Amino acid sequence: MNFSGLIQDFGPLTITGLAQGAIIALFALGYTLVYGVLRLINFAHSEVFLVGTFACLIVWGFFGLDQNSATPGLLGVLGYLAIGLLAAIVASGVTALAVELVAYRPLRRRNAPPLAFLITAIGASLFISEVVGVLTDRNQRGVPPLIVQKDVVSFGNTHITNLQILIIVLALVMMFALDRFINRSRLGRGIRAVAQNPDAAALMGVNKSRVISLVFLIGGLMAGIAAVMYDLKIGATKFDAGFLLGIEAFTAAVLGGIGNLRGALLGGLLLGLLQNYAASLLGSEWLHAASFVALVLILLFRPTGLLGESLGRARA
Amino acid sequence: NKDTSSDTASGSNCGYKLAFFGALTGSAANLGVNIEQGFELAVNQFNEKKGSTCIEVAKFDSQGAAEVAPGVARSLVADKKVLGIVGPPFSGESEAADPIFAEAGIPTITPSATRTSLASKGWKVFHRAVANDDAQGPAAAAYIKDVLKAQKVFVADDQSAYGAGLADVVKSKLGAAVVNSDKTEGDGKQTDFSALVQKVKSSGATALFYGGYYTNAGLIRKQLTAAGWKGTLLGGDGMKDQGLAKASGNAAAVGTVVTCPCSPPEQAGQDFNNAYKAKWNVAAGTYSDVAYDAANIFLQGIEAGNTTPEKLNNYLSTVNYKGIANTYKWTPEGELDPTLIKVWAFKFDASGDTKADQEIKTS
Amino acid sequence: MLLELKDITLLYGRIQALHGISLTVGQGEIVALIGANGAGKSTTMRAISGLRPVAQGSIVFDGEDITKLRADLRVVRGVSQSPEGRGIFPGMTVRENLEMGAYTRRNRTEINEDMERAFTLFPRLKEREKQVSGTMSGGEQQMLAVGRALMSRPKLLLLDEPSMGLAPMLIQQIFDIIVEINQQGTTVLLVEQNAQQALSRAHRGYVLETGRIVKEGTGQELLHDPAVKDAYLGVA
Amino acid sequence: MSEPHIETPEELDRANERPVDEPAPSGSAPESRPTPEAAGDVLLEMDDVTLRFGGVVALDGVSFALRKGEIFGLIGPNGAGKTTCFNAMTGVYRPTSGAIRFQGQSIVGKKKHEITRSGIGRTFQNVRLFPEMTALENVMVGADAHFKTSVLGALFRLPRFWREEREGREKSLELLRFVGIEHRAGEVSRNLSYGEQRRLEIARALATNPTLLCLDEPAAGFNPAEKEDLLNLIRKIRDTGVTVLLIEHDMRLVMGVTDRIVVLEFGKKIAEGTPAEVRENPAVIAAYLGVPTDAA
Amino acid sequence: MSVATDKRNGGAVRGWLGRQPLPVRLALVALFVVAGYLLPYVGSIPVIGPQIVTQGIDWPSALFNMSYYVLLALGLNVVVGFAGLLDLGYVGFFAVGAYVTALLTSPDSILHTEWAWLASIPIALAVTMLAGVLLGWPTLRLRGDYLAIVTLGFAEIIRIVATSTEVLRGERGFSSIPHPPGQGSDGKPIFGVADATPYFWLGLTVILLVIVGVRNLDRSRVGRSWLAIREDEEAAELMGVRTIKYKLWAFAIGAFIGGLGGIIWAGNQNFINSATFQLQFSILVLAGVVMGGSGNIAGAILGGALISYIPDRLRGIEFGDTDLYEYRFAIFGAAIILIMVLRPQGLIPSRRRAMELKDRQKEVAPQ
Ligand SMILES: Nc1ncnc2c1ncn2[C@@H]1O[C@H](COP(=O)(O)OP(=O)(O)OP(=O)(O)O)[C@@H](O)[C@H]1O
Ligand SMILES: Nc1ncnc2c1ncn2[C@@H]1O[C@H](COP(=O)(O)OP(=O)(O)OP(=O)(O)O)[C@@H](O)[C@H]1O
Ligand SMILES: [Mg+2]
Ligand SMILES: [Mg+2]
Repeated sequence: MNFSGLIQDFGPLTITGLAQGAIIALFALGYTLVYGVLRLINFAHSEVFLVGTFACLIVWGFFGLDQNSATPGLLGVLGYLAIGLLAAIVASGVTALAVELVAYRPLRRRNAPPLAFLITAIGASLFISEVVGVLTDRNQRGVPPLIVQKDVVSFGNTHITNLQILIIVLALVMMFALDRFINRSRLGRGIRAVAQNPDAAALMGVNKSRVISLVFLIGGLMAGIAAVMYDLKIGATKFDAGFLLGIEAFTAAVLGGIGNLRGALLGGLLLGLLQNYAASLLGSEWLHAASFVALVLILLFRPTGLLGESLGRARA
Repeated sequence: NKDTSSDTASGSNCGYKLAFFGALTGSAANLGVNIEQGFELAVNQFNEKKGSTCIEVAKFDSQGAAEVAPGVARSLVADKKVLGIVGPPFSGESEAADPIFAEAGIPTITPSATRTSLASKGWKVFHRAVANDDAQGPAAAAYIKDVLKAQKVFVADDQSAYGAGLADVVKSKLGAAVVNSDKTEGDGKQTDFSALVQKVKSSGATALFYGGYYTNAGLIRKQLTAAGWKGTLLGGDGMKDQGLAKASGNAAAVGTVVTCPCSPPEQAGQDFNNAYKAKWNVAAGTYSDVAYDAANIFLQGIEAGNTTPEKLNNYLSTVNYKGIANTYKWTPEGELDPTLIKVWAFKFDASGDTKADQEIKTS
Repeated sequence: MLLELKDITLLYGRIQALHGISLTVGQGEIVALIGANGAGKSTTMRAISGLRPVAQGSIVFDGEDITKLRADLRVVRGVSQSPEGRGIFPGMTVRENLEMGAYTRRNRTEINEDMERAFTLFPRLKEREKQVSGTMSGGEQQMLAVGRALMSRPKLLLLDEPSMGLAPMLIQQIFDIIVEINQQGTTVLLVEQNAQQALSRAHRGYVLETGRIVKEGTGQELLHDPAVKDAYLGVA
Repeated sequence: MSEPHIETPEELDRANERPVDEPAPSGSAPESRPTPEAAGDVLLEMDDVTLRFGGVVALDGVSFALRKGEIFGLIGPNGAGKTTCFNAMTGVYRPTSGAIRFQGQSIVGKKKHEITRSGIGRTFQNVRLFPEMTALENVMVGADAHFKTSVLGALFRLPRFWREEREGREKSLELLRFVGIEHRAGEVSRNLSYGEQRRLEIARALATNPTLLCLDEPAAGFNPAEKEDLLNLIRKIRDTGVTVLLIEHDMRLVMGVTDRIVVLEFGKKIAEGTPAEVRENPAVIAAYLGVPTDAA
Repeated sequence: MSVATDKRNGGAVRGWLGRQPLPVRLALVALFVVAGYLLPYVGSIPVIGPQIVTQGIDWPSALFNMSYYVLLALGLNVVVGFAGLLDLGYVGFFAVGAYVTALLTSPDSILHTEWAWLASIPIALAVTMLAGVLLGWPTLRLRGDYLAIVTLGFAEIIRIVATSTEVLRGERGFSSIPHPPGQGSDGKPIFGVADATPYFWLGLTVILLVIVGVRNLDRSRVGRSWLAIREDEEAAELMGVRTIKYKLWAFAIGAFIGGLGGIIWAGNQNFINSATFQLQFSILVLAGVVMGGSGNIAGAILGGALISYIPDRLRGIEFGDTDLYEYRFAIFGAAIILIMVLRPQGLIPSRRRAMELKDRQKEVAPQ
């Protein structure tokens, strides 16, 4: 146990943990949304993210950007960033919709038992990640150095870089926007209605199929954003990147209370911090173990996660 | 004249197979493919010289996984035409597969499995065409001390048998110069190394030795650079792959040092490099040359009439073969003769390739 | 006829809940459906609103065959249901629940008008406008469910046991409101355990027994039918 | 609350209704006091039981006692707390305060299966069978409650396994015959008709060898002829020595079969007595039975 | 249906086999068993044989692989199929069984006991069952999906501990784990390294025993209790079922069978390290159980065999000039989707589930 190291690096660890947590949180939204509405774990969501991490690279590739390119000027950076985000969002969104269409809808049509959904989702996940694996020869693919990290704020040994600010702010903004959307807009109300009482929602004229597609789509969009942020932060992606981070995102969703949007944010940030602290205190090899131990402990005391379940179902 | 080939194949010392055993698919395929292509090139050249398919190439894909290896090894053993095996490339799969080869009595030459303990299992068929991990660790430490002259070194590893072993040796050889150490998870199990990066930065180290493979190392190099750490990353032959620079970008990778118990490809000679490139349309990779040599040793033995696995194995114990990468002569345990061991340091250059830096004196 | 059910059968798994139900609801009527627990009243309602598929038979609404139509599209056509067990959205506020009732509509001013109308009918809801509905009492939730069903400006309002869980005083009130709604032009199909109250206000009624219609008639006829009296009305 | 809160005229009435059952009027911890007249053969006793769900007070200081061998009715308007009473007795909910004693022993805080084994069997208001199990299997689950075959015994098919399995099957078949659905033994319970399902629930509860059987609206959805059968069945059950606690909205059934009745409203007991007494009780008429139909 | 028939099949829902007369049943079962033991020679059947056997991997080895997958599927079926507890970390028990064996038998172990393989079995099984109970205990309060993530977490913790602790030797692993005992008449060990057939027979024998055991449990009050818990946990408890006890038993029995798989595997493998016990492995086995027909022994067997057989069979098959093996998991993923969409209840569902699904399909509201 390295307490002095943890104390010394506490500031920087917190910042990097928050940035990582923000990505996890955006990713976790997809799990939470689908679970909130369908009560099903969408195992294929990890691949929705994966597709996003490659989509922006491919599009940047069209513009001749690869890991060896020079960093473009500010305008270029913003432009490429926007294009990359767009590409990732579209690709992830389309993947999410496709997963719903292929792996969920046919089963829903037949009123299949929940386990069947879990398994088709696993099948979809396996299929997508393996196809990506074969297409990329299972090699890592480097990310263009779009953002050269610079310290923007510094105090003591704690520095906050431009990228970290971008990630955290973007995650918070998206969360805020999504929260508003779900709670204020008509469609958002439709989503909550289906989550809280699907039959009654149908009686109000809500098209359940469309709401479900919408939920997958939103999850996909958020995963797309997370994917670009992941690329920029980690610096490379690989066919199994989704599976790895997917488990963390799923853990975060459960930690915060699966089905609960704010829970996903809380869970994600907490997980990011926890992993960094644990890595510092115990060694990096324990960072995942630490997050699972924390998960088990938290669930023992709060069996439905920190913030409780569901899109506003809290009291039901 | 296709049909004559089968005729001549049954001619003198023909009609046998040499096998490659190792990963051709899966995450670990890069190294396996390097080796298989070097091996296959040698056999092809041999057959061309003979003008027939005298010796067939048999490929067995183990995926580099210990749990898959036994079944594949048994199917290899079932093929009674196989006289010798080039492989397995990794130590884990060797542990699982070599007992089967030993039982079947088929000689193996591994061009890259460097776990020290493999030679002490009493497998009579085991031969290693490179130095084991015991040679590389001290060499890396010597390089850090004598060439880099780094005062503060951070040592990390990925907990693989290979990486951890290497890191432990480096740590013990460097002694007080090691300011801190850490472990990461293995390839594909961790991508965010911010905690490690932070530790490296805080430690004030000017060199980081990472015992592990290029996949993680590429990410670590990139994240270190992004976080503004300007020191040198060093590692063993597991990091000697263009994949490192592909992930980190050439600019970040420049100057990264890897040690390898292998010779610079230039030494393998233009002929080999050209032939390889012509056949496979890529440049020869790490250990392609050693695999080429291993195949040629087998071929020479078969040519000399050693047409049973047993005879071929006996032949190997007498061999003193000068190949393109090295000269080969084995101790009774199957290790390369200590006097023949070479460790080189390579450096990533601006094109993302590794260039020979210097041979490291280990003793 | 606004609504016509022809020979509807419906299955839950292999249990046949409805054995060929035929009934009609005319424009502007209040029609009551009474019967014992498990007779199939709610099931009939679910068939009409599209929550359950019918195995056989057809449902015609406003001249259109809606047998195979999705539930949410039936709402657009003008069928609105206050379901058994209220079916409120417990995590939403009273106002949001009412907004949900108007989900298929876009015209803000009309929606706001209707919201006001609901609040006038149920002043209690106005008081609790911002309360999360899951925390309200059963009776209040029942009012909300009825109010919400009205928000879609239905042509046909299906009420499944609107008096369930209400205090006796409120029961009186809710039946008065049903009459009022009806007089404002909404057709009502009413399922009630409280047969006494329902039949006395209904234009016509049907008696359901184990998935079959065993009797029909005007409200008064049924009220005075000895068999009906015996089974559903009296405390002996 | 220990004070008998007499605030309204109705409550005054009620207080008069049940002189025997008053909670101790003073002292911070209410003493348990079984009904004196029946102290000897009290089977189950609710003693000032209060049960809250968040803000909802589902049971508010309810006290009554069941005597061995009687058929006891529990009635009241929807939401009065009848089912909650059952749930408190069977360990589904834990009372916020108060005591429940069964055969002299407190059962508050005991596990559900322990309470069942100690002799309280029940049915559910909305049928809760094991839908994918056959009728016979459903009853056998109940019968298993008193068997002792261990996991290892089942694994190695020890003699006791065979014995108990045979006993259980015979007993279950007999119970199915008793409730009149023996011919449906091999059918998956989901596929039984509503009435059959209700009977099956009773058989399953009886299989646990209860001394007290709690029936929650067993006649719901029955037609008059079926109700008549049910009435006979309940009497038959009582005649085998089982005490029956019955929740029912059908007054003819309740009045016809019960020996005594308690009436709940808004979680409070508003009356207790013989069917005849309760029927005439103005508070009960006002709260539950309603004024005889003069509106018509 | 007469009362007499009810008595014969115990009022249980039986499949086709269960409805045959006893002699027919016995004969069929005997036939199956014999056929099972003859599987290693299936390649010599003309025409169809060569289609069945694997190419890139030794056929008896592929059979042995199937046998431990089937064992795992049988065990997981007890947990998921019978008791309805969604366990995503089942590989953990497999790992525990293998590791305890390795610790007790391998010369690399710090225990230096170097026991024979057979001697290590009782302790290995005891430890795995204990692990099952220990993991089960804290999770009993958790509902379905929470249970899933927690079990997944436990398996990851086991893997990380195996990777990162000195005692379990991480990726260096344990070598020279002894094989099962026994000598042939020629003095050679029966369980050698070169031929996997005896291992397959061993695996098959264990499978048969496990089938008998699991079936005995399923058709007893234990199975009834599990089913009741799965259908309505609270009602079950109110009918006197000790839900906690039976859930823990399900975990323990599942762990026992998984551990058994690990022990046999270690005995064949000679070498184990932490790299084997990947999460994907658990998920695959779960997919096998559900695909085969969760809750049905025959289904679990088929599913377990398929998840091992399909990828192995795809070895060495060339399609154009791409080796299908590279695509095996992609093909496999697509196959899973296809199978589940076509047969949501699994390939060989229990009759109960098949009926249930058929009924549910009739209840889909218009879409
Ligand atoms: N989801 C369901 N699955 C299976 N059977 C059901 C389901 N819902 C209702 N049933 C059965 O269908 C029959 C009719 O039920 P329905 O709810 O329509 O009765 P109801 O007349 O509305 O009774 P109540 O007065 O209790 O509301 C009953 O036998 C009931 O048990
Ligand atoms: N789990 C719960 N959480 C919150 N409130 C509850 C819960 N269970 C019951 N209640 C409330 O407790 C009160 C009593 O309910 P109970 O089910 O005992 O009524 P009942 O007398 O059985 O009525 P009915 O005749 O309709 O069955 C009701 O107001 C109900 O809403
Ligand atoms: Mg109803
Ligand atoms: Mg009730």
